[in-house]
Amino acid sequence: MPRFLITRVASGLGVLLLVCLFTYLIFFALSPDPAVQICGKNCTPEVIDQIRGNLGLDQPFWTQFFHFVVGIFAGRTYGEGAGAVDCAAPCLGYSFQSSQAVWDMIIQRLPVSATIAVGAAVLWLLAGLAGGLLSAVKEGTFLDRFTTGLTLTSMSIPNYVLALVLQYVLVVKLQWLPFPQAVAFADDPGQWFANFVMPWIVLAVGYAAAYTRLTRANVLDVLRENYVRTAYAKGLAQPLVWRRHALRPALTPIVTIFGMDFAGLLGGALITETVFGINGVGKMAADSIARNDQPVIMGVTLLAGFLVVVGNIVVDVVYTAIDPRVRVNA
Amino acid sequence: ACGGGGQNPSTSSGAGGFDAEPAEGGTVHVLQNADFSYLDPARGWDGGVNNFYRLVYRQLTTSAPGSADDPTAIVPDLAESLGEVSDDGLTWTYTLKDGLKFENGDPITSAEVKFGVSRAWDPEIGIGSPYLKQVIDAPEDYEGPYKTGDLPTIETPDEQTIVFHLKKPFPEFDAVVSQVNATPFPEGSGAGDEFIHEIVASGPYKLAEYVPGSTIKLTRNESWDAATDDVRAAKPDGWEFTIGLDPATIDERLIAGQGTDVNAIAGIIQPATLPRLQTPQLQERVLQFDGICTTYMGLNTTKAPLDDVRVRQAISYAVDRNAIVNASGGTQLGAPSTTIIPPAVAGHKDFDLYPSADGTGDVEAAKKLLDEAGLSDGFTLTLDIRSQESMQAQAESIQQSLERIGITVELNLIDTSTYYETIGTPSQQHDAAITGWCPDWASSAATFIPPLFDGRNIYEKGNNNLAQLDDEDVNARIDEIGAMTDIAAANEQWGDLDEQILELAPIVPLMVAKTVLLPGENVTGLHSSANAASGGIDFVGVGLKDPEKG
Amino acid sequence: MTLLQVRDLTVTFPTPRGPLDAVRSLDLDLEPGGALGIVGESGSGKSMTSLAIMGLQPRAAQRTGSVRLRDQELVGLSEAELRRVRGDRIAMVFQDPLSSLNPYYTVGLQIEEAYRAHRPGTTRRVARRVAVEALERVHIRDAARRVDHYPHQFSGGMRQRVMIAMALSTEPELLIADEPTTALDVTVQAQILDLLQEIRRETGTGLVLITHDLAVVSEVTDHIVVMKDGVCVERGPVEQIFTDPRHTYTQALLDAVPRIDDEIGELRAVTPGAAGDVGQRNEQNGGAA
Amino acid sequence: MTSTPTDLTAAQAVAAGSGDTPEAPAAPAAGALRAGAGGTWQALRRDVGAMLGLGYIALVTLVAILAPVLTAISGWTPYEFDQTAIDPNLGGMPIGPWGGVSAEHWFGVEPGSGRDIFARIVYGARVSMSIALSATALTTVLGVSLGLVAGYFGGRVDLVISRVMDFLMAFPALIFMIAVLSALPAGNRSTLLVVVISVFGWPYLARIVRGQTMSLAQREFVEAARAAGASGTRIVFREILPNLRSTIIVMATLAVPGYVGTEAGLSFLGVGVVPPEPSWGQMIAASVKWYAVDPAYFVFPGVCLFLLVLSFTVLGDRLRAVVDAQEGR
Amino acid sequence: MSTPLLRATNLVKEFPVLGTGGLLRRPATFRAVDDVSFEINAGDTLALVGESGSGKSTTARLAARLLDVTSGTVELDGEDVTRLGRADLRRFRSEVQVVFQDPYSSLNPRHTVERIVTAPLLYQQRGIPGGARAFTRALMERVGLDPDHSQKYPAQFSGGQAQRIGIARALAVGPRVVVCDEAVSALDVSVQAQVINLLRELQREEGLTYLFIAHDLAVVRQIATRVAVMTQGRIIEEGERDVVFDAPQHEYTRKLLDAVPRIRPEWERERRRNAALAAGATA
Ligand SMILES: Nc1ncnc2c1ncn2[C@@H]1O[C@H](COP(=O)(O)OP(=O)(O)OP(=O)(O)O)[C@@H](O)[C@H]1O
Ligand SMILES: Nc1ncnc2c1ncn2[C@@H]1O[C@H](COP(=O)(O)OP(=O)(O)OP(=O)(O)O)[C@@H](O)[C@H]1O
Ligand SMILES: [Mg+2]
Ligand SMILES: [Mg+2]
Repeated sequence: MPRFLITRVASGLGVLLLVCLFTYLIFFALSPDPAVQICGKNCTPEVIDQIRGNLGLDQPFWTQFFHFVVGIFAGRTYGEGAGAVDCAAPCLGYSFQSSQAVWDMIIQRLPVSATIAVGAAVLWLLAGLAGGLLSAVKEGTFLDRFTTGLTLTSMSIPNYVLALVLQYVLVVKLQWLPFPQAVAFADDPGQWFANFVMPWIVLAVGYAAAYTRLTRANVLDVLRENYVRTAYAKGLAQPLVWRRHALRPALTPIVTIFGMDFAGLLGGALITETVFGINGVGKMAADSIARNDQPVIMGVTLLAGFLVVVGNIVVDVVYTAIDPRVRVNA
Repeated sequence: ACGGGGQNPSTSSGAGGFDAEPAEGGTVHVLQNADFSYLDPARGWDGGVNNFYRLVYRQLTTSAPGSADDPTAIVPDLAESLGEVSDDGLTWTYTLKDGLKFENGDPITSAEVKFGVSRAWDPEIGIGSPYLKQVIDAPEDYEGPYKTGDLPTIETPDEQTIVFHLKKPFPEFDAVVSQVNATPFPEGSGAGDEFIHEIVASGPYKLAEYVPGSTIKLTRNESWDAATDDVRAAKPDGWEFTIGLDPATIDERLIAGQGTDVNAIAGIIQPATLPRLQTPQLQERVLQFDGICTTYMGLNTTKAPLDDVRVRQAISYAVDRNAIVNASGGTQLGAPSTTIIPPAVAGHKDFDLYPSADGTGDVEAAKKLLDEAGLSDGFTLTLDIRSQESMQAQAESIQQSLERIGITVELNLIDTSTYYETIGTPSQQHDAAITGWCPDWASSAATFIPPLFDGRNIYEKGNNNLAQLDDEDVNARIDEIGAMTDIAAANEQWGDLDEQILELAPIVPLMVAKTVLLPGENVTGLHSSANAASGGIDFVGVGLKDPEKG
Repeated sequence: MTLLQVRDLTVTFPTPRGPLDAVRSLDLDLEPGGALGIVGESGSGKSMTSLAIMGLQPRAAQRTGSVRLRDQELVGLSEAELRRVRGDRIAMVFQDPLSSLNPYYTVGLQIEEAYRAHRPGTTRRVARRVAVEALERVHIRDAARRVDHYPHQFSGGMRQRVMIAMALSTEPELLIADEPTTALDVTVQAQILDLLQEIRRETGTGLVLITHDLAVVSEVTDHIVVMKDGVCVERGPVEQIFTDPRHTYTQALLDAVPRIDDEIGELRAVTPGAAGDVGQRNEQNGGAA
Repeated sequence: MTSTPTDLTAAQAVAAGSGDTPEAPAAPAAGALRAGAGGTWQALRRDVGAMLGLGYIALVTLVAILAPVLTAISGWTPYEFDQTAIDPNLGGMPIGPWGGVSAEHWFGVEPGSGRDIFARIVYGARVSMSIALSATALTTVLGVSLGLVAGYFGGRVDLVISRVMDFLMAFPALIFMIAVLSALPAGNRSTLLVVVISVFGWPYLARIVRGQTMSLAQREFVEAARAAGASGTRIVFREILPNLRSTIIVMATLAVPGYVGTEAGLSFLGVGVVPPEPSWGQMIAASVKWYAVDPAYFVFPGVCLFLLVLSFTVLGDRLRAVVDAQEGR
Repeated sequence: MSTPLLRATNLVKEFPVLGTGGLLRRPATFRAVDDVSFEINAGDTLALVGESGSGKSTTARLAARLLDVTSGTVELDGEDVTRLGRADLRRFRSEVQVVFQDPYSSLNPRHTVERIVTAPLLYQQRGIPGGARAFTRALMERVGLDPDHSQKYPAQFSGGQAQRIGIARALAVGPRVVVCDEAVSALDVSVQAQVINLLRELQREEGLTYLFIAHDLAVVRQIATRVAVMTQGRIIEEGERDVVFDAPQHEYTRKLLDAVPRIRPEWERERRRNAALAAGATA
């Protein structure tokens, strides 16, 4: 078990380093000179050269990359003397456009993103599992067909369209909800809920539909398993058979997929946050892209990659814990 | 400072009474899409942030409040009066008022003013307004107070007096020291990224909370003494800026006007919102200001066939300005422009060198010119545009109008962040580009014509003379007018030069965007300021009718 | 009194080409302590018969006829009543032991569960002891430790024994074993068959043994039912079937069995069907095969 | 768009299992020649949902192909401005109800420019369909070949390909796509879109193909082919590939709606096709601002897009059900 | 005595144990075949019997060169084939063919009979004598299948028929040795008989040599000329069929034979008598 974990972590780190390198390389090649951006509206070539020198942009690619990676663990300082800018570890870069360390920017917005992600995840898990189970129990009935139709439909609505429609109906027309804003739970739980409920729904709908289908398919598959028949043959009551013999095997794969999906939400929430104008990490990423604020894009990309890699490892670990078949007999 | 045609241009404001005197107290909310560029005035310099700086910073002089008789005027702020100029026009002297303090209670003396001004020379920090550096004399290798130290060319004989020496006479120097980067700061402060998140306020408000990209909260600066300030009414107790909102959402919120949104103001509304403002209640709240910025298409005069003046004139004839205005939100949000200097800026002269019957372009005249130029079959040109919706719409309409005379326009979409860098680099610039220009102060056209058409200002990078026009007559006229000390007379001359330049058709003026606003019903004291807010609401007069509301 | 009496049992599947009888009008009788063998080729309806006796036929299938366990009619019982019969009075051992055991739970839990379902109020401690004993009974060494293992940690033969242990833990009156040895080695098969015999002798449990291996039934059972295409073509005491088969199909089947101690020679194959109809038959088999 | 990964995972969770089941007897003896496909088609034809979806897809395809003809009939190209159809004093709003629907402009006009929405939808179908289909084709080719190779040859090849897949899947694809697309010159955006979408899309298919290949490689017919002297490539492409047919068809069908949505989403975020070329996503992006005052502008492309995505989703879903049923699951 | 057609000498095969080994450590190995030697003369049938997992299939695969040996040699006609290159291997493949256990699994479900049986020729880059259609028909007739079904898919055949297709494929290249790995184990008794008869007939008519693997000793007795008994990777007893069956030397062989279920001989005799009587009665 520990060895398995070590291997996974090692390969995860490898993947991250690659993600890092690749992102760095692409932006190194593609993005405009950050020095020019820092230099601003009234710029002369000399000033640009000076800034380039200060930031180490005149160094070869590998040197720059090395500094970047070291910065993540040890922090770094940009420039020298009075104009020097400190970026404490973990330094994912420094945005000269927002004049902030990328890490600080992320940390500032992470709670909002996390609120959206967790809320949406809870919502889609509940809806997806309930819908899937219901539809499996009532296989072939009108209810099942209705659920199937509903899931296919909601999978097909682009979430920005849904977001706008919801906002129009619930906020503009009916005025039931406020325009979403990041409100802290501690400040006003009621407002907190009212502000986040739309983003939750919008983010959750697609996933909920997918999970409904997944749950339904898994449950039906498991119900066809011979061991379920065995359970009935033993004289177990239907609820027990369902609860013990059908649900756990059917939900195990969902747990793992959930881990992955949840880890990938940072990117997924981008559209939701953008449409509702909520200042989470996703919106920050979108804004940075629009401003071509390379360090921020890099930082968010890395963070998202990190979450996916960690998610992967967690899923593996959880899987070994819940599925006895993959437990390595030590 | 002098008034041109830009006197209080607000054209309509409903009976809602946005000019009513605000009451004391309450918090004004500002909803906006983009974050301010920098809180440090040496770094930031644009219409949005300049207006914000007015709440927290003061300079020797500043623009008159939007409610003034002449809102484009430059008036004393920290200084007792406008500057005293020496006979040779090279030395300007200002005397500070008494009782000026920073937010921490420390007095503001000439040394702090000097220190603040000298920050403009720092290569990394002084990236804002260029005028201090351009106009004030300084040692060749001076790099600001942190790197080089004291700036010897600014004298502070006593705590109240400050003397500037210029490189050459600059009659509008009062406007130069009204630039935001002339803000005083305690000596030694503001190095590195110090002023990125923290500021030292000298104005009526100080920073209470700043979450970059999301909120800024201002509270009263108790050290500010209203007696020293004739410009800032500072009625509200605080300001709250909500940043990062989608423009459509801002409009929705303003229309709905729920909760604190009654106390909210925001920028120009979206075209799509216009049709929704037709109800009497909303009409009452609509506020319209004339624009001060010209949107134009620069034609690269160095590239064939645009190096032929007839071709440029043909394009000037063919462009359908009505279509462009429509594409940019219709007549309420823009007016076609046939001149470089917009009507709201001093020096504007009304003329149309390339007229057409209904403003949709004179295709015949254009074709004739193309025939003369031997281009009857048309040609293809590449138009650089920003990947931004309204500019795309404008470009598409130009594409359509030029197709009528056989010119195929290919749109070259450039990312917003790199757009100006690209078109400002002659080696990367294509045949044409759409952009706009606003005056740095609206009291004269001195900041309109020279940057765009002075042939000696064509830079390898950061070039503003997109047409790359280098015409000897034009250059000579620019020098002549720039040296005039009678600014009113100068402005008249600028207007003539405008016409002279457009004869050469280096650019095609397209339109002047107008400002249509929908402030919350509880807000008042809303006046436009060309200088302080690029034609938007001047923050200094804003307040609430009823501070208890919202 | 007969232990099991099946009359006119029919299991019908609706198919796109009309209803298909997987089992048609089948009669079975079994005395207490007796052993009944059901033989027949693959797809002849043997498994379906066993499932139908328990009321466990697939949902799509329709079951008619009568199944009596001693004096209780099982067809038409409510789920709750059926539950009391299943596992307690009739226990079943399925063909494929790996897929018939839930991979997520220890074998101990699965045995305990069978026991506790019919002994409400039994503590886990007691149930666990029962499970260990049941495993010991089927000769699983070190049973006290093995109860906590998961199915995949057992070999095929052991899994099958776990299945049997589970079935026996409640001391049923009737044990239905559906091809309990198909997947196994001859040596293991011999052990399992011995075990079944031993249990029958010790507890007097009735046994229905389903297989297609004629030699196996000849060793274990006392009565035989030969099935083909869902119907019983011949029935009788084991000796009679093996010495004097009446039906040509039974004869052909017996002829086809290779024998270990018989002379070498041409085997008599059962008349092969034309490709077409075998295909058809196969197709219907698709779901179950 | 966020649901794209889950769609795929959901699809694969179901599809993955079906690989190890042999193609069970499918058609009656008579239908010898097209045993698999014929049966699938027969079954699909009885499914109302699938047929409606297929019908709509066919319609859109036809419309896309016939775009020049259709606009010739309707009388407006997608780029022509019509100033008479909009009201300059109301922000350029279309004149008349339903976004200016009239005999002249069948689906109304675009606010601000008066461009004909019908023409833009018709041409937009070209862009949306061609991008989604090319991306699907490229993804499928990449995913299938790399998945096959990884699954069959295993060992180091598998290790390398699997790592690349991990790596690509660890990427926040959406963020990255937007970043790359906005940074790259706008040149040929459609091609770029296809390439970028495919680069991030293939691992999802490859993972499933790899899994199925691994289980197919265990089957004796592969060993039989080796015994018959077949080389690795032959086994992969001649013996294994045909057995992945249903998986590939199903996965591809399910991928199309994802890519239609991705294109629309990227266009929505402003990094899609270059103006003035219309795509449905770009139209929706442009229309969202107007949704309150000119809902028709939003509704026409929105419904077209929604129906297209829905059609592919339903078709893929039914196809999967049919294939699963045939493969005896 | 002439050289045996197929000879295996000291075959050893080790498999890495899953889950062991890492980046640097070599995985532990499991010895599936441990020093196995045997030879088969032309026209003979050597049966390999033994418990499940004893290494029978692995041995067969080594002999057919579907697996590479860890050590030891396989010789065909005296030539060492253990390390043949690609081109020579192709020749070997035309001499030694394999019939597998599960008829459905060993036939590609997506290929027609014609494609299946002609594939080996294609893979070995040999022409198809007389064209694919005629060749297939001839082959199908030879294994007792209706030639009209050459365009059908495996799933459309019964198990026994499908196994005949497998045999036809093996025969397509005209091999001398056919390795039958449990070729009849998955079949119903009735069908099993047909296939055994077919194999015997082919051997009689074409002098084929079989390496025949089975766990059903009754079947083995019907077809083998020699028998080798394997357990735990080793051959523990080998000899003439009747010798092994009647006088098993090894303990394990005896255990195996004892475990075989059998119908009582006296019943059998009686049934024969009854059958004869019935036949007589009808005659
Ligand atoms: N779900 C189903 N739908 C339709 N027909 C079915 C279904 N399940 C089973 N059958 C039919 O029932 C028949 C009997 O199947 P059953 O499993 O009882 O055969 P069996 O004698 O047990 O065969 P085997 O020896 O292979 O286990 C099969 O021929 C099959 O066609
Ligand atoms: N590719 C492989 N990797 C690892 N171990 C293997 C592999 N193939 C076979 N083995 C192991 O080698 C041993 C012998 O397997 P083999 O298949 O030869 O047995 P067998 O005698 O044919 O058994 P059966 O009668 O079940 O077919 C088994 O323990 C098996 O687990
Ligand atoms: Mg069965
Ligand atoms: Mg084997």
